[in-house]
Amino acid sequence: MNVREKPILTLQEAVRRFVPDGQELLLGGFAFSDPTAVAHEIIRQGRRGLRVIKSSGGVLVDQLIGAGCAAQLLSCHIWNSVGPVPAHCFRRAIERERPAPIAIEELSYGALSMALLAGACDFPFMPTTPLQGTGHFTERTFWPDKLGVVRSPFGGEPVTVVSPLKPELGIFHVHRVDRAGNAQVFGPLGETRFAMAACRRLVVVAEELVDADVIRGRPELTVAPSFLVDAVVIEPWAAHPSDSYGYYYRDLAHHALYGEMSRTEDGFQRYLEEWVFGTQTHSGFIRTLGDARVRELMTRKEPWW
Amino acid sequence: MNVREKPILTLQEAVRRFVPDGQELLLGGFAFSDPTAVAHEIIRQGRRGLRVIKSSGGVLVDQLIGAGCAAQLLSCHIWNSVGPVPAHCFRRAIERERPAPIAIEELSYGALSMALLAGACDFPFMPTTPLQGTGHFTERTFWPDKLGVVRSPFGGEPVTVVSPLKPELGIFHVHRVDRAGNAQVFGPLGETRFAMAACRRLVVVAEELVDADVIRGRPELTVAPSFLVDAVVIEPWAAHPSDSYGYYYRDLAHHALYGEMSRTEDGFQRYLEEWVFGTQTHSGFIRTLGDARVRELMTRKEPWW
Amino acid sequence: MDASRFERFLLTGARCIPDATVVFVGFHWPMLMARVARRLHAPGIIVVYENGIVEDHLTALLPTSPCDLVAAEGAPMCAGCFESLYMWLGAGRVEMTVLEAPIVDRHGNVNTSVVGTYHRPKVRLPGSGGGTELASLGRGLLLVSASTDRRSYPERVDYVTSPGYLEGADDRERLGYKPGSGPQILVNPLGMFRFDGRGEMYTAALHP
Amino acid sequence: MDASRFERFLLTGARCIPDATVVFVGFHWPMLMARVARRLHAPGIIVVYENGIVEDHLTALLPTSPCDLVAAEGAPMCAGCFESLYMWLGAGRVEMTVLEAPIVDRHGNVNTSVVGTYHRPKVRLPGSGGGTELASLGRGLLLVSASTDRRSYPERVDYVTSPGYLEGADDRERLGYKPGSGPQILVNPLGMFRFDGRGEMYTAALHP
Repeated sequence: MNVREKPILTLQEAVRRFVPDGQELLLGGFAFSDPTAVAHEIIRQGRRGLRVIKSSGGVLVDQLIGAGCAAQLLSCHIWNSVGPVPAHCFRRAIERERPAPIAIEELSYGALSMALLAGACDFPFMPTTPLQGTGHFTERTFWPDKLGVVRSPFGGEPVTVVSPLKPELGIFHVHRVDRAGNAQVFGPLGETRFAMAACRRLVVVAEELVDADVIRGRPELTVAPSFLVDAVVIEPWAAHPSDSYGYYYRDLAHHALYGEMSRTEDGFQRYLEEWVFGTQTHSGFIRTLGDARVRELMTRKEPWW
Repeated sequence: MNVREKPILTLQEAVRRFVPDGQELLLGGFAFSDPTAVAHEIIRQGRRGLRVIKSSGGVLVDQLIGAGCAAQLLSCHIWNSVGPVPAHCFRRAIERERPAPIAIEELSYGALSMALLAGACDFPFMPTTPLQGTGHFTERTFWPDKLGVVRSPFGGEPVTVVSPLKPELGIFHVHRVDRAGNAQVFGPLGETRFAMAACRRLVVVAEELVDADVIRGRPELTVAPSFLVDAVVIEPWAAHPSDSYGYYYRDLAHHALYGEMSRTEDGFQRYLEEWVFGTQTHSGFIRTLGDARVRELMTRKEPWW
Repeated sequence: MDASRFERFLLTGARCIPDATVVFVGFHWPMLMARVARRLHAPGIIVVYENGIVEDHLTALLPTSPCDLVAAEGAPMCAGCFESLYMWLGAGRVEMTVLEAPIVDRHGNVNTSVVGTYHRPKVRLPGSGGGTELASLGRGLLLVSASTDRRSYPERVDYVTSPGYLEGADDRERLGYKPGSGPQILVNPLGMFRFDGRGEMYTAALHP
Repeated sequence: MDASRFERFLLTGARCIPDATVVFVGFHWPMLMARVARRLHAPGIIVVYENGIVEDHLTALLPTSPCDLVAAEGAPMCAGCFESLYMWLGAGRVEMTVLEAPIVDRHGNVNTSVVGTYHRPKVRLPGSGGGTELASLGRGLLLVSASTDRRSYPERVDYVTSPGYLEGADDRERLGYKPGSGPQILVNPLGMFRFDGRGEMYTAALHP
């Protein structure tokens, strides 16, 4: 096999090389496969001024905001994934500018997805949900051209179209990858396929590194071919506490714990000390979580593919 | 499990019920998974005036034209898949109106695919390949509104857009299906996913009927969920002589045989007598092909999934 | 709220879902209602979620949200949002849509974004997710709210996250929303509400 | 044509494909050239086909066309045409594009549709397939023709299937074709041809 191998980096190296202060950064996942380990490492390295794009923000974006890493956020939903618990840091930032103000731009999930699809294809726009009359259509913060309206040459009602979105960098959690960078995901995909293709540079954070022949055995599962991928990180449990289909379940208790601790700024700082700074690395985080809990969360007790 | 079961029809019943004279009909496949058995049954039942849509026409469309079943054709490519051999019936119909004239409308493969995607999503149009300056942009036969040009509200060059295409009926070859109609395909997909979703009614012709649990074991392979499917036909080798990924190879010798016989109108009639009318059913066709040849063409000697 | 009133709310919502329909359900109570419906009178419903999951049977566990992937276990299809939001919901393949409406005005406009002004709100809420698509594209739209608080039913929402009839029934067609979309019913713990020809909500039935 | 001239044609085309590039190849000679390139000097090329196959190694059998699925055996990815034509080719992820040009005019416009008038042609050819996309969207476009027949090189093609510089180099940009697209080189059994600033073909090198 003659394929070009990709650099396999540690999470620390990947963040150091690819995520300088001020970086525009799309984080993959849609309340599952959220690459939370990446957010933790960004927080550990003290990045500032990031321009974050995330379809469903969840705990990951809440932590980046609470830790003061993000200056700007494009998203369609920010909440603790588990039920009625809010994303407290997000709320504090928007309602009280604590710890710092953050600029926010919003689209619906459909429109954000179509913006990424337009970006992936280099289309000048994509048709999307009508959206006129909604707040996302009216309110424009740092992306004034996000939405527009055209007349169809074929007649009919006005057509709302969304601008292409081509993030400067994407970091995505995937299930497995080979040394060439061919990345595979099981289960539902949300916007994953075209969001990956929309990013100008792409880093994948995989649960496991597998032989090329394993990838070739299920070629339908490949969501990014090697030639879209710039670097690979192998980091098991990188999506915890969100779920990783076929690998581990959503950690409801940890979502609740985080929801409770992040209720206050002090509590959030304690969470960071205990779970982010104190753990030093993601494997440290997983050790802190504990073997017993890890075993409980595993979807299957041994790999099955 | 409480799912609504779909009618499982023989190929004869499916053609009788779903394909009356004059039917608009998209046939799936893209020079692989071409549902040739369906074309043969349409020819046996003597349908006339069909309005055929097929991305890559191949032997299947050539036979429908030669047998006088098709009045109209929307396509992007019509040729014998194997190398430089033309689609003789297609050429005779266009060049000399033999056995009958046929109205043809063309798009590029990208534009036809985007028309189907627009149809699948009920979008008023989709951006596509620029196309201005090409013959497909200029020549319009029965779909005058197929292509148009809009200005983007975000500036830049003119944008070519294609109309939505929502075929009245689609018949697709798939690999396996359960009783609810969930249909799965292995390997490359071409435009399959959104072409299936674009069709107002949908019949799938599967290599095999499998238990629902088999489908559930690989949910990423499902190309049409049960609620898009109106009827199911189980017909092994339905895509012969095109290939069926993981099931059987392209039959190069049969393509060559057909190419040679269809060179003349008489030869084409002999092909029909021998391989279509004479075989009576698709299992008759496969018997005529012979066990030895069938075994040669099988990708694997026994099922592996 | 007393338990029996809440139960009545859940049950009324669930009963609006006929058996053997394709239902698109959003986060929170809609998911629970679909599950209740499946257990009671509608075992044959097919539930689709915005992430691309097709759920056609009772999953072993109750998912905490559409992206809690216990919802995907035993799914006959796992696709993506392009399929779910546009090919199934937008193209009318989904027969019924259920969306939570924690703050909703008389035209059925739902706010899950901000209370107060946009850039310095009194309360910041999660935002749209796919809710905008459910309300914009979904056929047979059922809104559900567990609230009986007056503040949950303002005259006009501060931010339209998921559009109802906007400022009146004509607005939707004029702005490109498809016929058959738009809220049909609101269910809350007090009763059931429908929308008149001008797109204004009226009381259709009160719980006893 | 003598065998050595044909071989020179194949080899010249193959040598235009540098190692370790992502190449989109069309039907017929382009496929064979990519295979020759892979065997000779470019084992690390990644070949993508319009149906969504990514081919990164020498397949056991020579596929007779991009849709002969022996091309998919051992593929690291099997996707669809939306990925291949738009996300990879259209978005410039593909570094080189190789298309057969059996009839091509001085502006690099390729005809694979009709000779004569459209509705009653003298010769009907297969039509576009994805060829229009390769010529419209592909970066680093190499055209190849095995023909040395004068009729294969008309002043102006009867039908533009796969656009070159249309009626002159400015036409592409004006009509929305992207910078970097458009034919760069034509290889035939006589030699190699390039395009000047007006989009007209000139002889760059003749085979000895």
